[in-house]
Amino acid sequence: MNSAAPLLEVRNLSRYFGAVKALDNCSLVVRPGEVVALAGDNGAGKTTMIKAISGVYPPTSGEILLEGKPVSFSSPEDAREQGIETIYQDLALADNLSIGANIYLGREPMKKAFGFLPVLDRKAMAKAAEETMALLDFHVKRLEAPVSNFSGGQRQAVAIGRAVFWNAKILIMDEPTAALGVPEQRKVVSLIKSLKSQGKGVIFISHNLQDIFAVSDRIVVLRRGVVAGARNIVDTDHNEVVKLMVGG
Amino acid sequence: MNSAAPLLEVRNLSRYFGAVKALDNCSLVVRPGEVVALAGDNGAGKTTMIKAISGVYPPTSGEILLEGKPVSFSSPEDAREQGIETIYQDLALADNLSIGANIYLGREPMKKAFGFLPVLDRKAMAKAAEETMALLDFHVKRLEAPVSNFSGGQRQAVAIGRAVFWNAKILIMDEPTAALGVPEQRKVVSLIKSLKSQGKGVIFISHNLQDIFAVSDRIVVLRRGVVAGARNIVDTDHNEVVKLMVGG
Amino acid sequence: QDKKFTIALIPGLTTDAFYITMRKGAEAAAKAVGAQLVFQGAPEFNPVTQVPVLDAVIAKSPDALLIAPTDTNQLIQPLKRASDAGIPIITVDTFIGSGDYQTGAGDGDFPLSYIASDNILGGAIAARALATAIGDKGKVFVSNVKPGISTTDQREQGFKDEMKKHPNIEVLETQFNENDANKAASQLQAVYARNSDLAGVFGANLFSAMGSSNGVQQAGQIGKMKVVAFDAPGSIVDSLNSGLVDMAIAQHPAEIGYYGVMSAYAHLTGNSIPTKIGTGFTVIDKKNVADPATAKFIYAE
Amino acid sequence: MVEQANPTSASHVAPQADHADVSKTVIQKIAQLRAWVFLAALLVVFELWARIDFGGTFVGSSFNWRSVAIFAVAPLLLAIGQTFVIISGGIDLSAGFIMGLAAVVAAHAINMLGVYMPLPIAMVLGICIAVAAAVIPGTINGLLISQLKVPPFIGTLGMFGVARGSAFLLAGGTTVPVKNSYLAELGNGQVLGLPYLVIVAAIVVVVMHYLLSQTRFGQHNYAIGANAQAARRAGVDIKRHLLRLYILSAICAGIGGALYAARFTAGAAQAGEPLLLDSVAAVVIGGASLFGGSGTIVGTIAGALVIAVIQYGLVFMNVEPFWQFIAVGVVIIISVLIDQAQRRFSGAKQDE
Amino acid sequence: MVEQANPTSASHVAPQADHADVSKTVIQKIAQLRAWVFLAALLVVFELWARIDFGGTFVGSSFNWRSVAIFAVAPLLLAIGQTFVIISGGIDLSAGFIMGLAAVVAAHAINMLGVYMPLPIAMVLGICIAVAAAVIPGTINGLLISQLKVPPFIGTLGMFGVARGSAFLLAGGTTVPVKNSYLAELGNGQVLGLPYLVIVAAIVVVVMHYLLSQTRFGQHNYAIGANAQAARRAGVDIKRHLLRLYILSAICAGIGGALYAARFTAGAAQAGEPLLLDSVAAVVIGGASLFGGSGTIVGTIAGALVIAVIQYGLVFMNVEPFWQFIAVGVVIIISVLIDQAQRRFSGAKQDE
Ligand SMILES: Nc1ncnc2c1ncn2[C@@H]1O[C@H](COP(=O)(O)OP(=O)(O)OP(=O)(O)O)[C@@H](O)[C@H]1O
Ligand SMILES: Nc1ncnc2c1ncn2[C@@H]1O[C@H](COP(=O)(O)OP(=O)(O)OP(=O)(O)O)[C@@H](O)[C@H]1O
Ligand SMILES: O[C@@H]1[C@@H](O)[C@H](O)OC[C@H]1O
Ligand SMILES: [Mg+2]
Ligand SMILES: [Mg+2]
Repeated sequence: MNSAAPLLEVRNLSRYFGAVKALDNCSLVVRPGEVVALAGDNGAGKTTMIKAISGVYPPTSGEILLEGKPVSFSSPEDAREQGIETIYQDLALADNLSIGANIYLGREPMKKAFGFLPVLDRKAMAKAAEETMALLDFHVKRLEAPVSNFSGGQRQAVAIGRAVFWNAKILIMDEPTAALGVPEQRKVVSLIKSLKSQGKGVIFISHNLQDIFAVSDRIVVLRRGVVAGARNIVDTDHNEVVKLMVGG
Repeated sequence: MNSAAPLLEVRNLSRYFGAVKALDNCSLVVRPGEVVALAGDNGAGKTTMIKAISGVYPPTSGEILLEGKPVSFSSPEDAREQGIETIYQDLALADNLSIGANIYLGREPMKKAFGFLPVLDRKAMAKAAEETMALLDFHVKRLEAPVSNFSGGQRQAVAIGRAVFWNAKILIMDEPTAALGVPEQRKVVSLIKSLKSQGKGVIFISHNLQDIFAVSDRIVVLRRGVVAGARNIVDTDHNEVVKLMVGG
Repeated sequence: QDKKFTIALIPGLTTDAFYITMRKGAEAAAKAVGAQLVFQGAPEFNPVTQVPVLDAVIAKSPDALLIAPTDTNQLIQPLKRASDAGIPIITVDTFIGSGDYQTGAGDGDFPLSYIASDNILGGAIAARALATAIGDKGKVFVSNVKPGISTTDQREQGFKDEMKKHPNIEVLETQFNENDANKAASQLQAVYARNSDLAGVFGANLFSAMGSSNGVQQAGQIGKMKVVAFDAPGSIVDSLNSGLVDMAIAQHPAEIGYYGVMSAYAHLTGNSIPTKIGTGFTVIDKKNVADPATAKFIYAE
Repeated sequence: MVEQANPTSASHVAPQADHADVSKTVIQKIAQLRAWVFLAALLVVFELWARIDFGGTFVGSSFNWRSVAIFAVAPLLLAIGQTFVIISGGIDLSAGFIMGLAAVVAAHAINMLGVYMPLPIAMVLGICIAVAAAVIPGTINGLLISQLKVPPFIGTLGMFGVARGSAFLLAGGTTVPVKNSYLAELGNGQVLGLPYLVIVAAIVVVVMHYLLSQTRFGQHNYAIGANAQAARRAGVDIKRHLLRLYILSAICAGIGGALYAARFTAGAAQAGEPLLLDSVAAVVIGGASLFGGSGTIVGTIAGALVIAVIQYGLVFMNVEPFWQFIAVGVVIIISVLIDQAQRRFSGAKQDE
Repeated sequence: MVEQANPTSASHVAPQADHADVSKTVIQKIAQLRAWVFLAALLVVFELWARIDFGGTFVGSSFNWRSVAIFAVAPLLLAIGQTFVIISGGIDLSAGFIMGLAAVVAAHAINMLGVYMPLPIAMVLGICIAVAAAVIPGTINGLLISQLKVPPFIGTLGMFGVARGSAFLLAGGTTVPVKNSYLAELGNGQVLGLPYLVIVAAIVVVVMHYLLSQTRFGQHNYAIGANAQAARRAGVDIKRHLLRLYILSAICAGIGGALYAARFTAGAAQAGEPLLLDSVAAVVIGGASLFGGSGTIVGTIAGALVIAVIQYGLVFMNVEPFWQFIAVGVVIIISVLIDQAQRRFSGAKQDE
């Protein structure tokens, strides 16, 4: 078990949607170099949890601490600036922009034209697109095409690539492999391992227990908005996790 | 091997997007009570294939035969009327409508108010929502809430529920379990088995080889827009399939 | 003279009975002298839309130009271009600068002639008629199209100036209706709801009058509340007859058009023309509406 | 329905998809009526203002109510059609001139028919002809948008010009007086204190509310507005729907035109021209989004009344004309601000 | 960039994500210019028509070119700002009256400053003051839309009224003549046959094209229009962006207003009133979608020219005014039909 000071600590987080208690008093800790899996059945509150962490929604109540300091993100921009990158379940791509432009969205690279005029560096964007996609073994040539022209898995790769590209301290991945082919899934698993070895913190949401057991250090299981249990991965097995997920 | 007359036959289907040959001369046969898996890496052309079959895009060339008769669907409505239901990879839900309204979209149930005035039968819709979701073990109470208020997996369940509800001859499922939790995935697998036993034809797209091997009779592997191979499931194994998918 | 002159007429806007009648008069004159009349204008009374039309007309170099400038100041520069290109200009209905032409004073004195019924005067006539009708006391207001249209602004001004001479008449706030008769009606009703002693209204153009008179009708005040309308297209005749409108101030658009073309022709054939021709007004009411002498001033259908 | 006797539910306790309190809270219900709430607030303000300013009443006068109701009829009719169009994600810029065209056609037709038949029949027939005339541009709009995939803004902007030109040509550029006492009575008479105009509008409103909220057509309209692709894949015949949709909008405009001719005993090509912005605003104040997918007839009625009440009320309160422009603008903004506040308060769907 | 030395690529041959012919076909490139193609076609038609009808020339006359260019300046300036707003998925209904407000402010300011300082300086300073005055309603629009989440249609419709009222109040309900010969020269003079107005507009166009196509601001604008949620999650500060966006639109309108005052040597509150629909139409004809996410400045220029050329050309060809309405409508529709045909032909993104 990893005993370093936590990178990220979530304390008693709640988030209600009107009368729906999507998340109720949930806590979570991520240490450097640690992969924490967030598991739970559909509608358990996983996405809600990570959206609250990444600044998408203000939590209804609860605290988030980053490297020990309480933070309160008023927008995803804040969270990104503090080194939290997120792959959203619904990808959150700007469909009309190219892969490169999506990777750099919000942080576009500039260069000087004629030696003085700042302009978008589209070459750098295209290069990032090529390289990042290649990380997952996608070799893309249509670097100017809007991402709406790509397949489901290709689009997921763009979302993964974008999050990985920025070398954040904490990576949050909401079902990153759901649409990926078998080889690409393996790539993502090895990518997570390499992130881990670089001392980053990772929150990994998946319905694939095999993947979870392959990469995680700990697993936190949510059930109907509450934490049903948290285990070190070495201390548990598929059966116990499924039991936690479905209750009973 | 099933030797009944084919329910659905696809002959030399091609679909280009401008210069992209998403699908090139691909063929496929589905017999009654047969589950055909469509596999292939990301961008292989699986979604394109099923969209051409279900009337979303007109194919660039090629033929589709339904129970031996050539058909040409000018819209998904045509395909649905001929008994083809499809679960799309991007779900294709009307986010502002309730689960029931989505299930019945295009075929809304009517009743008579005051004995003469035809009005939407919202009760029937709600009932269908409850029952269909229960098939996958989702027990939904918010029957008036728009589907945008539901989680990724819950939304996928709605899409599955809708397709199953209509008792079609042929079901096409494009990665139906991608967002589902473990128990729900099992439910879908058993659902497919029960469809099979009712003599329906199923096309099942998945990146999960276990699921494919659990339910399919045959597997057709696409690679970069062409059919890389087709096998009876009993004659092949994971390794061979992966090899077909990635080539080399 | 064997040359067939082309004379262009640019109205303030094309979608108005007043200008359509002016065109008829102009066409009659053109036929009489064997000239060709070009009628082109914009759908809105606004320099932004009128000037491009003017430019396109200038591009075809007509022999003379008749125009109802949509603003006294703003049309000076654009018309100067036409004048510089050697096209004689006569303004009809409205004017540029001070309206006093060929004086050598002011930027906008270059047109040859201004032919119109003076809108300020028209407003004053309306005021006098209304004052008489309401027994020279009570509350009245102006129902107007929208601010920024020189003709209707001037009618309002003339009306208000004249009413200053009638100390027992209170002129309430002007109401703008955007050429929406429905809005004009509701405004009249609202003013009446607030001022139960409202005695009359001046509708500064067709839709203002149509709407106001309908408002009077909705308020059940026909006959008790007086409506003076500016302009006299066919539909106003019915309203006069039915008592919805008490008086209509008819300009003489056909005359304006006729004199316009005649003056242009005279100029082109080497005759001198007066710098100002006033065409006057006719006040039409229920009594004289059937009289052919007044009826001829009803605008063309 | 697949026959599957709920077999495999044994193995585990079903997770509840829904850990929600199902009953809608009272606040949420009120929030749905927010344009009406705003309307009520507006009335209260005007009432207080009237009492303080001159010891009078605004709300207490039935004359005011009737005036506002009549005022709202024309914009409301256009707004009703526009509600359908906007929910579908489109817009109909041509409705105003279709109304003008119908007014002119009504005037001519009723005059001409009046020569050959009893006036009441001429009136009814003439109105039908006017509405039928409105259907022509509506059909063209629909065909352009559904078959040729012209964006609604452009298709109806084109029709704006075409209908405008046709109406002015038919009217000879001026207004067309109608002589038919029954028509005038329809336009200005009342029964039991209720103006006929308001009654006709109320009937249209009820029919359209039914159509939008209780029929397949209405349901498909919402679906198309939210996600046309999904609706198409679900088997909605989008082309047919759009065609009917723009015809529907034109019919509303056509009725508006015929009523205009009745009220002012004249047809005018520009009858509906000034109503465009107000009618769209009524729909949006009523809760619709211009991106499609939401909106109701009930909301639009409130929106149309809000606009009519402000405009009428400011005149009633004797506000200076240029200040009226400003005040109407401010009130329109506030009407929607209240919506935002209510959403936050009631837990309804918010932007992230 | 994560340091991962491309390690595990051994096991299998990488599937090519892209089995595409990368080079854009010539047809696709032409299709992107479609509004320009249409403009060219329009010119050809007018030229032929002029030759056949009266043996004259349309395209051959530099006077026509200059007239059309000057005609297009005001709608183009509004349309440029509107292009940004529409790409973001919004709309700015208030731009026309902001232009009017700026025109009035410019007139007053230049007159007043002219008393105290040399005329050229008064002119420049006065123009700056006018643009600054336009920034005020622009900022309010931006704050309403970004901070208070008022839908753009409603926020700017409110500002439509507020700017209108303020402009008329400032102008005292009339037009405000300016006396400044330099300003008149700016508005009506030319250098090397190029009107100053056109030169100023060209500079604005170049700057705005740069801003939209080459800067972060522009890039974010496209992203927000396509998927505001995604843009926000990617870290785009949407509130700040929207604030700047509506200020930008107001600045374009402000420049338009100042140029109006120069051209007509008077400020008028109603200066921009008739330009609303035309300016939005220019943007849409130029290839933008009102749903946001697409559009270019280059397209908008073509769109504005298309509209100016049709309107000017029809007068030039002496088409009857009411028929002009119809013709303009038909041409607007055709301009977009051609787009549809080209898309189909060139394999660009189609609707399903
Ligand atoms: N915007 C919303 N409005 C109302 N309820 C919501 C909203 N978003 C989520 N919910 C509800 O909150 C609960 C938790 O949803 P969440 O998306 O966090 O689930 P999840 O664990 O990510 O599920 P999945 O595995 O299906 O993605 C669900 O019951 C869902 O229906
Ligand atoms: N609208 C489009 N325009 C251009 N190219 C497209 C379009 N849709 C798909 N493609 C391309 O066609 C190819 C096949 O795409 P398709 O969506 O069929 O893949 P898939 O096998 O379903 O992949 P996945 O497993 O990722 O869903 C891909 O290379 C994709 O980029
Ligand atoms: O006299 C004209 C008037 O009838 C019209 O309503 O507006 C423009 C005027 O010039
Ligand atoms: Mg989720
Ligand atoms: Mg796919």
